[in-house]
Amino acid sequence: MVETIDLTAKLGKLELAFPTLMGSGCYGSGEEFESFVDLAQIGGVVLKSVTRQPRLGNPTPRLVQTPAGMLNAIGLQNPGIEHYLLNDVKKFASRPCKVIGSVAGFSVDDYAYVAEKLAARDEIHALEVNISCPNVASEGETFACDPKLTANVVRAVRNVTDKTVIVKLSPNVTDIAAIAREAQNAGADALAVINTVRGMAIDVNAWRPRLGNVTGGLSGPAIRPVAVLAVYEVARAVTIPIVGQGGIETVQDALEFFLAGATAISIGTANFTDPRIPVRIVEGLREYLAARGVQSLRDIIGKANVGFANANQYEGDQG
Amino acid sequence: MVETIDLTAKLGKLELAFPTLMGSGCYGSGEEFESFVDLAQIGGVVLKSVTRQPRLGNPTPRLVQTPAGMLNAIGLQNPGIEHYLLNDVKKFASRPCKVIGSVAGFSVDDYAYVAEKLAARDEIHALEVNISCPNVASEGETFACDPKLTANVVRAVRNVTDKTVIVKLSPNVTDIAAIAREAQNAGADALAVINTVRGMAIDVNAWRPRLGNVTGGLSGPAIRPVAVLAVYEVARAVTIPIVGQGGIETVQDALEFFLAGATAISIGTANFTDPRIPVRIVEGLREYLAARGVQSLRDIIGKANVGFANANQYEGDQG
Amino acid sequence: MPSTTAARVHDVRVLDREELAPGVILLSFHAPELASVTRPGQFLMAIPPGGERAATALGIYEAQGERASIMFFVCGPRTRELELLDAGDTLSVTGPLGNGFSIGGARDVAIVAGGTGIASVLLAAQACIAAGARTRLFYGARTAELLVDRERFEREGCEVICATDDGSFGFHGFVTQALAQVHERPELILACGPSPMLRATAKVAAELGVPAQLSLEETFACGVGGCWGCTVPLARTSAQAPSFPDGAHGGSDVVNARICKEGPVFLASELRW
Amino acid sequence: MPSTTAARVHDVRVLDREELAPGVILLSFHAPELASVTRPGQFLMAIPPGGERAATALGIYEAQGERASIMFFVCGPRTRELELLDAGDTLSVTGPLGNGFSIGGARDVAIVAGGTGIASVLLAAQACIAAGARTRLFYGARTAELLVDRERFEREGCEVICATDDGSFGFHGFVTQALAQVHERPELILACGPSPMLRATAKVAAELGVPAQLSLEETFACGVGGCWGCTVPLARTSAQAPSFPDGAHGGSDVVNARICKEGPVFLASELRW
Ligand SMILES: Cc1cc2nc3c(=O)[nH]c(=O)nc-3n(C[C@H](O)[C@H](O)[C@H](O)COP(=O)(O)OP(=O)(O)OC[C@H]3O[C@@H](n4cnc5c(N)ncnc54)[C@H](O)[C@@H]3O)c2cc1C
Ligand SMILES: Cc1cc2nc3c(=O)[nH]c(=O)nc-3n(C[C@H](O)[C@H](O)[C@H](O)COP(=O)(O)OP(=O)(O)OC[C@H]3O[C@@H](n4cnc5c(N)ncnc54)[C@H](O)[C@@H]3O)c2cc1C
Ligand SMILES: Cc1cc2nc3c(=O)[nH]c(=O)nc-3n(C[C@H](O)[C@H](O)[C@H](O)COP(=O)(O)O)c2cc1C
Ligand SMILES: Cc1cc2nc3c(=O)[nH]c(=O)nc-3n(C[C@H](O)[C@H](O)[C@H](O)COP(=O)(O)O)c2cc1C
Ligand code: FES
Ligand code: FES
Repeated sequence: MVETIDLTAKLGKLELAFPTLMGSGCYGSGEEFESFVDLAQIGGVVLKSVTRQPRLGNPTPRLVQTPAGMLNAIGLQNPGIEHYLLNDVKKFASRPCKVIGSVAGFSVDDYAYVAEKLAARDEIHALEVNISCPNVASEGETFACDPKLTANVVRAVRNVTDKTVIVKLSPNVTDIAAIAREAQNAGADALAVINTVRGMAIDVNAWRPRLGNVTGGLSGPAIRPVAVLAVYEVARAVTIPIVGQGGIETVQDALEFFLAGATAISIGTANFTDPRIPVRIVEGLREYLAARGVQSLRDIIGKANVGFANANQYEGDQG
Repeated sequence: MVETIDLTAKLGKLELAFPTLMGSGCYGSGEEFESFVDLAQIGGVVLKSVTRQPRLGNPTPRLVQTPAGMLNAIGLQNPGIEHYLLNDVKKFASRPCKVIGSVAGFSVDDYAYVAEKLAARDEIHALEVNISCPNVASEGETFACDPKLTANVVRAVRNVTDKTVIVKLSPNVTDIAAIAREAQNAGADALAVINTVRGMAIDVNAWRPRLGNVTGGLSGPAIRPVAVLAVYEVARAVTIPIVGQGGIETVQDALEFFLAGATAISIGTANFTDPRIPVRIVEGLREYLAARGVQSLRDIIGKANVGFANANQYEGDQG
Repeated sequence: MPSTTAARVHDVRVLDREELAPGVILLSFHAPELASVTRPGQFLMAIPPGGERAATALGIYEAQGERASIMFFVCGPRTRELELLDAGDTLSVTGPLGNGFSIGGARDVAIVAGGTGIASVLLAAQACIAAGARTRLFYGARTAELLVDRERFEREGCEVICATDDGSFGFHGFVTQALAQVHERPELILACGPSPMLRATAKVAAELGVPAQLSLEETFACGVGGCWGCTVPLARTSAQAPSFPDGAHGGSDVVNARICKEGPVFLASELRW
Repeated sequence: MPSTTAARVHDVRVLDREELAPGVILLSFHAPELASVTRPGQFLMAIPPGGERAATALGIYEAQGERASIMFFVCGPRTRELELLDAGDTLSVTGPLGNGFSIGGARDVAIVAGGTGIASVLLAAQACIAAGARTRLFYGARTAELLVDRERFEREGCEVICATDDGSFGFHGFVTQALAQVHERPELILACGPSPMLRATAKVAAELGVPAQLSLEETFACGVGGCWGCTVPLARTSAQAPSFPDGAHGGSDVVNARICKEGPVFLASELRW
């Protein structure tokens, strides 16, 4: 019984054997975890975000531990799209799971340019558009904080690829559902909810911010209640699938997101706690569904969300 | 030496013997804690918010524990201003610390009406305007989420009293600094930063939200990095004093807020962990300053905040 | 149900730790002052050693001489942390809190306990027996092994009637079904346990025409009346009802009372849940 | 500095816990597989028993036969949690990780350690001695009692030169000042400790004209190269530099390398901090 349970998930054209993605920036390209995690047991890896130009990233410290969470301010360190296409992308072919490219930028042009080149590669199965990185000057965030800019970026990316486009939203806004609607209308196939929450920590001995970048993004269990609510609200506002994320560490945590309306989940910070967590969650989901006689994960999506707009997407592809 | 350290704080006309307020809704009217806390050792109590009409509050559960924090959705249960003035307010006269009334409402009129009646009472030393309660339908929050509405409420309250008016801001906005500026321009004497962060939790066995109100407000150490950043940003945008709050549990936590630019702090959820925490923080502040040969708490305010607009307020009242 | 003023924060030394059943811990500690002022049905708030969490509301199980104890079921992060405590460790607790049971002059008392509720009724049973009342304990659990410390109540002089959901010991079914079948009607019913059990107890008590005092559980934060997070709807006419204006909400006769402050023990007849 | 492939997650049983000094814990555990593949200067990530925190990067102190050990200074929530572990408990660790020291054919090696750095150099000292090299340990701490396990290094066959900030034992001052005063110049310097000490070591090594390998510390999250949170500026010409396009940033000759992946050990001459 446990074996026959259907945990597959669909994000636009992208078909996942498991509903678990590894969060962008948390899992390298997957290779880094290969020696102690069976990547064939996860749905896919979202790669570290890439930009048009190379970036050295932020000064250290780039990480601070906080209660039940952490702050990061990496600053999108990456070699730039050209070098990335030449040296890195070919390695991804060997991954036994789906590989999703992550695109970041500072102008609509940047996004379109990087997205087009990345999407053209067979090693890349889908794109995630990171319009919500809180750690690169203010520009970075403003895309995800402005409905119009969000729409412009999403439309530009949509126009350069037919592959699944996942748009990653920021929680640092007054009304995330409004931004979600714009992203859907502009052609997004799915939404990643949420990116990190802006925060900072201060060194009380040195009298200065603890992060080299001053501010950073908060992740981990601390933000889970914020993320669950964001998924709950976005799921009532759009009909495209949602990749829920923010502090998922156990199968119970994962279930909160599915019941709120997420079609798949993403695991980031929990990999820093214990790299076995993603596989444990998949096993836990099987047992949970089996114990309740539920055949498919799809059947519980949004079940704790009255007035779940998203529901209708499943009619089509039951069983 | 330790004894002579100056921990006093000023919020407009309100003079505090200690820079520690007890958060509204977390400390009743102080009486509830009197038998095991020496209230003479705290700066003041911010009372539970009062509304024009009586309110029964939200259905239970009203509380959920989350990692390093908690969600609450009390729903402003209170007997309404008339009954409150007759039966409750006179008891506050006996408190050995400052007593700050908290005003909540659903229209500009409500706020002005309740504020005027409350401010007229000698037992009330100052007012806090709660425009940011996330747990009363959507209306509640919209005040703190809209610069214009914020300005209207603050102006209306300002017009009915000369006592110190503290405006409590919500973190659930795209740009808290912009709201802070509006509040200052509309006549606020001080700002309380921050109220709770919106969140929710789901019961994975019952397939429904864990709070009777579905959504709630997240508080406790989990939100501290969000609160420290909010204080840091608001302190660069306004020149009036800030009451920093959000997850303060130790003297180190408190120092993060003072160094970010807070003139005073508020302690809420930590009282549920250990009621001795507020007094411990005061002792800890004395020791910290003494160890560094600093005479007055004022001298470290904003010291980790480059370009701290707020600094100039201290010229006047040094020593 | 007289109100509390004796509450203090006590730093206590753990004297003994016993695992009564898998995941059920009995922790006794040296707390003469607490023990001397505790009344049946009162609780304490156990301060988390590592901070970052609200204190945990736990019934005061034993209170005698220098010694008091708590009994808890490990079910989440806070009880998992308390589980690590052992003899010699120190723990801080705030208490005693809340208003307990009042036995008055009852000569025949039925005590109904289920699950963690057992931890809040031992002092009441002792008081009944000391007052010379016939004292029956109706004790329910999912299965036999969770009927923890049953013999203790027998040693104290209770008649113990057990019920298990799976029939592995005593009456097969809910403890309230066993209560409904009593031949000699008690004069007073005291109950503590999960709310479905308490609701059923209230129903049975009404049918038997016996007054019942119910000790309620709800998620607590402050435990002392400061946050209004732990409420239950109560008749406005109840002596325990917090003051609220007449005619509010179209003359609604209900007001939300704080379980930690006005309770945790309420008269079944006055609850409006 | 060969790269790692042997890293695994190991569930290990704690064999012994010793408090070497107040707040300094030596924890040894049964981990034959880990011990057999660990090389000098490698580290592991200790998985927090209670979750909700990133794993803690700790040097592998001993690795022999069935047994490996870690030594840590209790300074925050994660080490406070690890402090609670005792013989018989189980712990999960990921390792061995990172690239260690390479002694090559050096006949005279000076090892510089300060504070927690001592935990990462015992295996290196053993390797030097096994290779027949003269091995001097320059060991610095704030005060005498924090010069933990000093005798152990003597027993292994090191000449141990101690320095304390307060002069309570050995040389009064920084350990790098003691190093600067050596008469016989070593052929190789290996160092691990707080970055001020490492910077000073690099300076002294340059003055002495001796190659130095520095094991760096930074806040880690993943510990395996996945998050780019632990970087240090490195010469682009370094064999350890991650691949980066020529002429980027106006031909900057610097690139940020991951301490956990490309390091933690780097050639002093190639660091651009
Ligand atoms: C007056 C009073 C007296 C009490 N006396 C006792 C006593 O004597 N002994 C005793 O053992 N208890 C007692 N309790 C109950 C005890 O306070 C609670 O069980 C407390 O919450 C335990 O804290 P925790 O952090 O360990 O568990 P919590 O984290 O608070 O979890 C409590 C319950 O919620 C469930 N839960 C958590 N998350 C989810 C989710 N996402 N979906 C579904 N379910 C979830 C857990 O499984 C668990 O059963 C008393 C309570 C009150 C109010
Ligand atoms: C490769 C490597 C190997 C290591 N090996 C060892 C080893 O063998 N033994 C060992 O003991 N350590 C070692 N460390 C260091 C260890 O990983 C860190 O000390 C780790 O952070 C401890 O975690 P913690 O949660 O206990 O402390 P943290 O919470 O991470 O605190 C670490 C330090 O930050 C300070 N701090 C925290 N908050 C503030 C604030 N608000 N203001 C100012 N200061 C603050 C704390 O006082 C403490 O000194 C190693 C590190 C690396 C990278
Ligand atoms: C160290 C670190 C680096 C991250 N880098 C990126 C990034 O480059 N692009 C991106 O879209 N999200 C990035 N994120 C956000 C995560 O992908 C994820 O959305 C967020 O952390 C919430 O999930 P979590 O709590 O499971 O980590 C990063 C997060 C962390 C902790
Ligand atoms: C149970 C509870 C009830 C609260 N009620 C109110 C309220 O009535 N009015 C208000 O302005 N803030 C209220 N708050 C917010 C707190 O005053 C405080 O601003 C917030 O919790 C952040 O601080 P903390 O983390 O120290 O609790 C409440 C918080 C909690 C936890
Ligand atoms: S728990 Fe705070 S009022 Fe009851
Ligand atoms: S800690 Fe993640 S890359 Fe080094």
